[in-house]
Amino acid sequence: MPGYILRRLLGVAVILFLVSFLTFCIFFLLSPDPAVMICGKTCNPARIDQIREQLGVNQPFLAQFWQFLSGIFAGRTYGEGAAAIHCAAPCLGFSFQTNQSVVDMITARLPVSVTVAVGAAVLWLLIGISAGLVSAIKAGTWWDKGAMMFALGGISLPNYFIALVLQYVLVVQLQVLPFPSTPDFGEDPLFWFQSYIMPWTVLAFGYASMYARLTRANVLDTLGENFMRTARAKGLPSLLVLRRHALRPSLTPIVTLFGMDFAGLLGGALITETVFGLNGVGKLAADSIGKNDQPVIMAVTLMAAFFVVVANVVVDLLYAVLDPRVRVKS
Amino acid sequence: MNRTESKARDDGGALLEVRGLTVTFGTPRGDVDVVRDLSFTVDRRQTLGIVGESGSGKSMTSLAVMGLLPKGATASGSIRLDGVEILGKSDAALRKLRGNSMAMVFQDPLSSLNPYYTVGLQITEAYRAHHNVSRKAARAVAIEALDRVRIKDPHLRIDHYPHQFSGGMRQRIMIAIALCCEPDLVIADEPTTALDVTVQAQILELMADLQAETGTGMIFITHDLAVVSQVAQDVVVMNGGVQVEAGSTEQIFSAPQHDYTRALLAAIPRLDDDLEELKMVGDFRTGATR
Amino acid sequence: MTTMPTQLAVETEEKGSPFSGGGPSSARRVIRTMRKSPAVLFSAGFIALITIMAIAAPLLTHLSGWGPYEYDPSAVNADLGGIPNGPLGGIGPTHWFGVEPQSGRDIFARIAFGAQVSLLISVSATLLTTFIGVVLGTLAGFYGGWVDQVISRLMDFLMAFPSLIFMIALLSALPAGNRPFLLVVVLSVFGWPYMARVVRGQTMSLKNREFVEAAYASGASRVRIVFREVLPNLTGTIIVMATLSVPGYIGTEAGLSFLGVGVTPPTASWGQMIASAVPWYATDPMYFFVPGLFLFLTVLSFTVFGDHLSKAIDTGEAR
Amino acid sequence: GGGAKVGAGAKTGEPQKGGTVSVLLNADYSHLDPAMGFDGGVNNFYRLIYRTLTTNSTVAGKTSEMVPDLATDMGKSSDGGKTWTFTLKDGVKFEDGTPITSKDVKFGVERSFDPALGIGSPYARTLLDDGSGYKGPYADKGKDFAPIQTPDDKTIVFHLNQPFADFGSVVGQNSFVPFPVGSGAGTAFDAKPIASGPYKVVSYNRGSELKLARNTNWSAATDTVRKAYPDNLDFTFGLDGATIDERMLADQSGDKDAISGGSLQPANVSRVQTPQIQDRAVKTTAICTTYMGMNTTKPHMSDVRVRQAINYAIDKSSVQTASGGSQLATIANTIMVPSLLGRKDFDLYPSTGNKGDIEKAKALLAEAGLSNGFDMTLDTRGTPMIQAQSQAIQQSLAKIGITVKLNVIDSSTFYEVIGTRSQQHDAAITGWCPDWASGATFLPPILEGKNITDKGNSNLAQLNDPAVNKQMATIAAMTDVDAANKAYGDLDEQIMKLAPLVPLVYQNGLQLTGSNIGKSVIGFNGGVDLVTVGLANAAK
Amino acid sequence: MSAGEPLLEARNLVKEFTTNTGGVLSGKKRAFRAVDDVSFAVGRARTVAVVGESGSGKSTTARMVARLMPADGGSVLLDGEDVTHGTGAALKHFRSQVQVVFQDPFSSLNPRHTVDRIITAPLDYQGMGVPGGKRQLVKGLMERVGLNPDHSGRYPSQFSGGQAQRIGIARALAVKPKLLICDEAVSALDVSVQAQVINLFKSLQAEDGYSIIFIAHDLAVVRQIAHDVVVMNRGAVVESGTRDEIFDNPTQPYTRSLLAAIPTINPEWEARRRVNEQRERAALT
Ligand SMILES: Nc1ncnc2c1ncn2[C@@H]1O[C@H](COP(=O)(O)OP(=O)(O)OP(=O)(O)O)[C@@H](O)[C@H]1O
Ligand SMILES: Nc1ncnc2c1ncn2[C@@H]1O[C@H](COP(=O)(O)OP(=O)(O)OP(=O)(O)O)[C@@H](O)[C@H]1O
Ligand SMILES: [Mg+2]
Ligand SMILES: [Mg+2]
Repeated sequence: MPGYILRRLLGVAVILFLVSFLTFCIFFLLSPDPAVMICGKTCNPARIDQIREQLGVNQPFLAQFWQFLSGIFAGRTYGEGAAAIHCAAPCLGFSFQTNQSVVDMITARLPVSVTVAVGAAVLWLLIGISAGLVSAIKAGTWWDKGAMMFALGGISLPNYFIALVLQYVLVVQLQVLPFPSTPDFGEDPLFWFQSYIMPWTVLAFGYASMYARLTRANVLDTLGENFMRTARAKGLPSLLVLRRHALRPSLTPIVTLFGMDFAGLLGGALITETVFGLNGVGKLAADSIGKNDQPVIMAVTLMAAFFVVVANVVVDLLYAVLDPRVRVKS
Repeated sequence: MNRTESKARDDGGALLEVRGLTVTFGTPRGDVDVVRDLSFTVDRRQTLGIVGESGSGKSMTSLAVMGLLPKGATASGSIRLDGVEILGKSDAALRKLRGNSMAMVFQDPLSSLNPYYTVGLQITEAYRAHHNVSRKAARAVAIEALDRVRIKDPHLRIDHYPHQFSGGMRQRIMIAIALCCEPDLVIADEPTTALDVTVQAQILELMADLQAETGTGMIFITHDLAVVSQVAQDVVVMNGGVQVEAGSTEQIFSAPQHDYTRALLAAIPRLDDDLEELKMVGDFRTGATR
Repeated sequence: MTTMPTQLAVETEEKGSPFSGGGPSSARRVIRTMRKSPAVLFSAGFIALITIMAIAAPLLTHLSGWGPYEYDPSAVNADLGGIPNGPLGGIGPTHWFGVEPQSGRDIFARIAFGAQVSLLISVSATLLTTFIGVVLGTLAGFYGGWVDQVISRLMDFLMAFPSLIFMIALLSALPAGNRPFLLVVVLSVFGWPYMARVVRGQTMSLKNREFVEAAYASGASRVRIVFREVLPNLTGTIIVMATLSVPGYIGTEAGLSFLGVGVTPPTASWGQMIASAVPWYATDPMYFFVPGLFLFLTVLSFTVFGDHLSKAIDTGEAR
Repeated sequence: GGGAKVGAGAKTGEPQKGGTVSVLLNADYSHLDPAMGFDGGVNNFYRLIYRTLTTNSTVAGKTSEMVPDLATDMGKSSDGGKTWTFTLKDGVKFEDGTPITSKDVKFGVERSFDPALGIGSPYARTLLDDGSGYKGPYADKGKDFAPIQTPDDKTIVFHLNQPFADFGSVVGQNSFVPFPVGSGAGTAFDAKPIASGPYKVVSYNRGSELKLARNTNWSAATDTVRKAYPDNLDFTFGLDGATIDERMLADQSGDKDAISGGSLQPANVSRVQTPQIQDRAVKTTAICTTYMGMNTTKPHMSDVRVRQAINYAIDKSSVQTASGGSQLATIANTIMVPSLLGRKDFDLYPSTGNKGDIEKAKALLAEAGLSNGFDMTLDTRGTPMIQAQSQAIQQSLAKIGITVKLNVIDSSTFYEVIGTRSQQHDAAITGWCPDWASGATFLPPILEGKNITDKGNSNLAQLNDPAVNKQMATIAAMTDVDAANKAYGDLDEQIMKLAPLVPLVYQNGLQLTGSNIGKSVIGFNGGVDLVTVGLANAAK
Repeated sequence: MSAGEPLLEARNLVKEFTTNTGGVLSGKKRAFRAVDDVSFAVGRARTVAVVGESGSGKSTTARMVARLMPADGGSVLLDGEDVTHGTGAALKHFRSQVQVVFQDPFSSLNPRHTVDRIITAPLDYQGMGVPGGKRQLVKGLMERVGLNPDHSGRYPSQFSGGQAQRIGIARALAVKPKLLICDEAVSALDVSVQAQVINLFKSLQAEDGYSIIFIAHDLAVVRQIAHDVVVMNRGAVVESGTRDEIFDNPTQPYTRSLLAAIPTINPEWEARRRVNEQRERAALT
């Protein structure tokens, strides 16, 4: 088991390395010169060179990549002598646009993304799984049809569409909610909740739809399994049969799926955060892309990949714990 | 084992009495009777063998008795357990009987155990559903049950998951589940097909002992005629959903009346037989397709 | 965008083949089953409608009298920020679905031409991902060993990738060039693993079926086994997956256009139309609603159609 | 007809002192360090926390004028305009109470010579460069920067490398903000600036929030420009444009004390209909010209008749609609924006209703032998408004047979691409804004021959007309600033005869203020001048 | 065993598998010998039955003999030639000489192929032409195995188990092999159908002199069909000999226990039934 985890972590490292390398390559090859962008409207070649040196983008590709990588583990120093700026260990560089430490930028925004992700996850699990369960147990009834119509809606409606309609109806027209912003929970819990409820709902709608469909399919499959018949033949109460024998096998695959989806969201809900003006990692990514702020894009990409890859490992381990049949491959 | 005719036959106290049982499937192409007008009786301490080729409705009959017919199937006729009509009873009422008064060993041991739970839990939950005992006491019962079906090291194996057992062992665990509550009626649907001949012999013996101890009545379903000849007192022969012949085992094996029964008996390869052409069972399958 | 859990080095015990030993469900039977459902009729009808609309877009705009790029300043009010004249976003006999604010371009024409783009992109991406996914998936599933390792790791890698962020970054960094083409490429690069994984899994279970061994015993080469024995058993899966991936790509293209990295104006795509309608959602809701409705109905139709198709094929197989 | 009636500074109530004004913004300010920040938005903001030797007036209608700020006057020149001497006022202090000396001003200017910092306003660097390769007070620590002398704590003398008549305006630029000697290395000021103006930064969460509080060491007596009504200003960043509009339109509780940092979006212009909202809408003036530069080195574009034809052909009214309609954009016929001093109003290529004169255009094209039209490529950006403008141009030119292909360049790289001569196409849509109210910061940068460079080129037309160049040199040498400004106004017309570009629109704005915001002034930078904002009722 | 040179000979075959053992997450590897030094020979026109309980290595042995799985040791000789490692033309020749009939009739037939395609697959795969045309061949083979030739366009699912197994046999016969390897070819069928298939094998052998390796665990079936018997237990050959030797005088305790555990019908009943039957027959005539 420890050997296995070690192997998996090594795999994580390799994938992250590849992700960073690829991202680096693409930005290195495709992106315009950041120095020229920074230089602004009154620029001359000499200044561009100065800025390039300052940013360290005058070096060859591999050297830059190496600096970037070693910066993550050992920190790095920009510039020389008195003007040198040190960037401590998990160093992902400084934003080209704002000169802020990228790590600081991300850590400042991560709580928002986490809040969005956690709230949405709670909602979508609750709604998705219960809707799926009800429609599986009442398969063929209007309950089932209603839930599945709802699910189809969630799958077919783009989330920015839902987001805007929701905002228009609830905030602009009915004024039951204030305009969302990014408040602290401690300051004003009610406003905090009111601000996040829409992003949660919008995100949860899409995911809940998918989870409802999946849960329904899984539960239907499980209900048809022979072991369900065995359980009933034992004379167990029907609720126990459902809870113990039907639910666990149906939900195990969903748990693993959930791990991945959740991790994906931690990397930022790009569209939802943008629409609702939440200052999370997703919005940071969108903004940075708009400004071509490479260090930030790199960092967000890496971080998102990190979450997903780690979730992948966790999910696999979890699966092995949840499903006794699972064997870890050598 | 080979006791002569059971007496307690028509004293009205039959354990299970099935009369005119018909199982119907509603399919898009109309209703199909997979069991038609079947009648038989099982007494205490008695074993009724049901034989017949694959698809002849053996499993459906037993599921009808348990009230566990799959969706889309309906049963009609009469099924009396201990004199009480149970066909058409509510699921809640049947639940009280299942496991306790009647238990079933399902045909497919691989898929009939929940892969997510230890066999221990799956045995104890059956016991605890009907006995108000502590977890610990139930565990003791389960270990005992495992031991009885000849699983070695039951106190260790009780915490294993189904996939850690071989097919034959899983079949024995199914038997343990069915027997742990010492039900009045056990329906065993091909309980030994996955077993080696040697283990099969042991299990058959075990079931016979148990029957002697607790007076359980049993329905033993198989298509292995030799096995039936050893365990059953009475035999029902089924073909295409109908009973073609019924009677005491001796009667069926020594003087079969129906052509199908005869053909079936003739098709059995025998160790002591001459190397002659095996008799084929009529034209039941050839040519016709379904 | 949701990812499925990977099978990174974790395997469940053979669950038994997904094929219930039944015969192939003939296309005719599937069609017969499908024809009975009103939902299928509706969705197939709508898919047909937008397909015709896309193909006949030039003809249709000829009939309606307004091209997709033609300005109609008389239809908008320059003093009010360019909002369409008249109620419902300018819907009327001249402009069937109303006009775009500011420019007065005809929304009907843009919807029709937008259908071209949206369908072209999603269908091409589906074809490409299906092709790559099936080839790599069968290879991985069938050959196992290092081939599987390489392909599976590649799939893990691509699926671990924060693809939306990356797609946006990539598309904004790439020269505009031929955007639809780029979109297809980018969507396919990140999309094929989903098809490949399913195909790989099925191939792995098919590979263990005795008929593959029988084919070996009959003297078949591996390539022949893949193409003649394994692939025919995957067609149902592939068709269903492909049908279900079309709406996914339509949605993703729309999302990318929404984020400003989709097709470049003046070309219309539904996503780009919705994106430009966003600021107008309060003052000209129709501008937002019309493409939104088309997008919704299209995605819904493909999803419903795919669902029913998979159900029909499944039950066909079980019989 | 029937457009919204919006009066500039529609409100009448003079603001009160005290309270908190909040400002809702889409994007954060580029830099809090004035050596780096250099755009209209941040220039407006800097005046809240920084002071310079001179600065723009806050007198309504005269905001183009520069007035003394830290300095007692607009400076005294000698040596034919090459040496400029300023004297600091008494009682000017930094936020910690230390007096501002001429050394601090010098240090502030020196900072902009640091390669890492000096990415902002370029004038100090271009006018004070002595060729010594000075790298700023951090890298070249201890080195004396000769061009600036501080004979005493009150006096500062600048030695320019060329005569510059309007240097009094230059010292109002961002690079002349004083800082305590030795402070502000690296990016320190981007996080925590040292204030010299009426407000200081209390907390700053980049990208989301910035809070200002009154700087108690600022003395109103020394400052004739800034009103500084509220006690606090809260800036919220990262709000979606549409959300800002909705909030401002809704005017709910807290937003009554708010102003929007930018203009209303075109989509919401039609909602400014009711008197209540009209009362809260401020029509801001244009400081930038949006134009289409034509690359005079390209085959067809090199022909002045073709360029004139294009000037005639473009339906500027549809460009105006695309830019947000009459409320948000004024049709432009001159290169220079109306707010520039000495600017001349003219229209060399008139048409009825500004819908374009197709006949004249066709005739000119025919003259040029291109009566069948031709294909051209227009470099443009993906932002909605510029998209709309480009497509309107595309439509107009189609009418005279010119097929325009749009080359959409990502916003983040747009200027780099079009500033690289080898990558320039036939035309590009761009804009230009002045640094102060003089043609000097408008015409030469975008139209003088010597400004054509291979990279970072701002003369997009690549116009290198000897007559124009000569006139520019002549004006630059003039010592009478007013005469020079007027000369630029005439030069504008001279250049437009050559039609190197098509002025499209002057982008105005419609800024919304909360119902509790008092009367304010529109500053030189276009929007509501932040130093004039205050609450109508501070007790509420 | 039989006189003369055997058709096929297996010499000292060995197969090892590495398996994972232990708990859920630990993965200790262990080499496990599934087939351990197995040798036997198959004479011409003879049937060799391989018996033994489940997991004793029968299928693995058969797979190695059929060249469906590489052997870890030992060799296989066909007509005296070593074919253990042959490739290309040698393998092709081997495939035309040795064909396999599988256990599960449905699983071994591609559900997406029609019967005629299934039957002619070996010809296709081996690139063999058919003198009388494929149609004729399919018709002949189907008749041969007792299937209605009109059903050649059907899919496997449209047949019963016994019929499906016949399709598998027809496929094996298509290339006119000399040896049929039948791995539990009747175990999945119920008694009545089993009988049909066993009879088919017997008649095929009688008519065309096929050699057969017949794998089964049902000794009663074996007794019906085999000439020679190989008894396997835990991967090794425990005992081998002619049918009568094994059944009448088993020397090994394992063989004896196998034989003893077979359930039987009370011989008395049997005898009575026969008497009854004879009586009835007599009454009829
Ligand atoms: N869900 C169903 N729908 C329709 N027919 C069914 C269904 N389930 C079973 N049947 C049919 O019912 C008949 C009886 O099936 P049953 O399982 O009782 O056979 P069996 O005698 O137990 O056979 P086996 O020996 O193979 O277990 C079969 O012909 C089968 O095809
Ligand atoms: N691919 C494999 N990997 C690992 N172990 C295997 C593999 N194939 C077979 N085995 C093991 O080898 C042993 C022999 O298997 P084999 O299939 O030859 O048995 P068998 O005699 O045919 O049994 P049965 O009668 O059940 O078919 C078994 O213990 C089996 O678990
Ligand atoms: Mg059955
Ligand atoms: Mg086997």
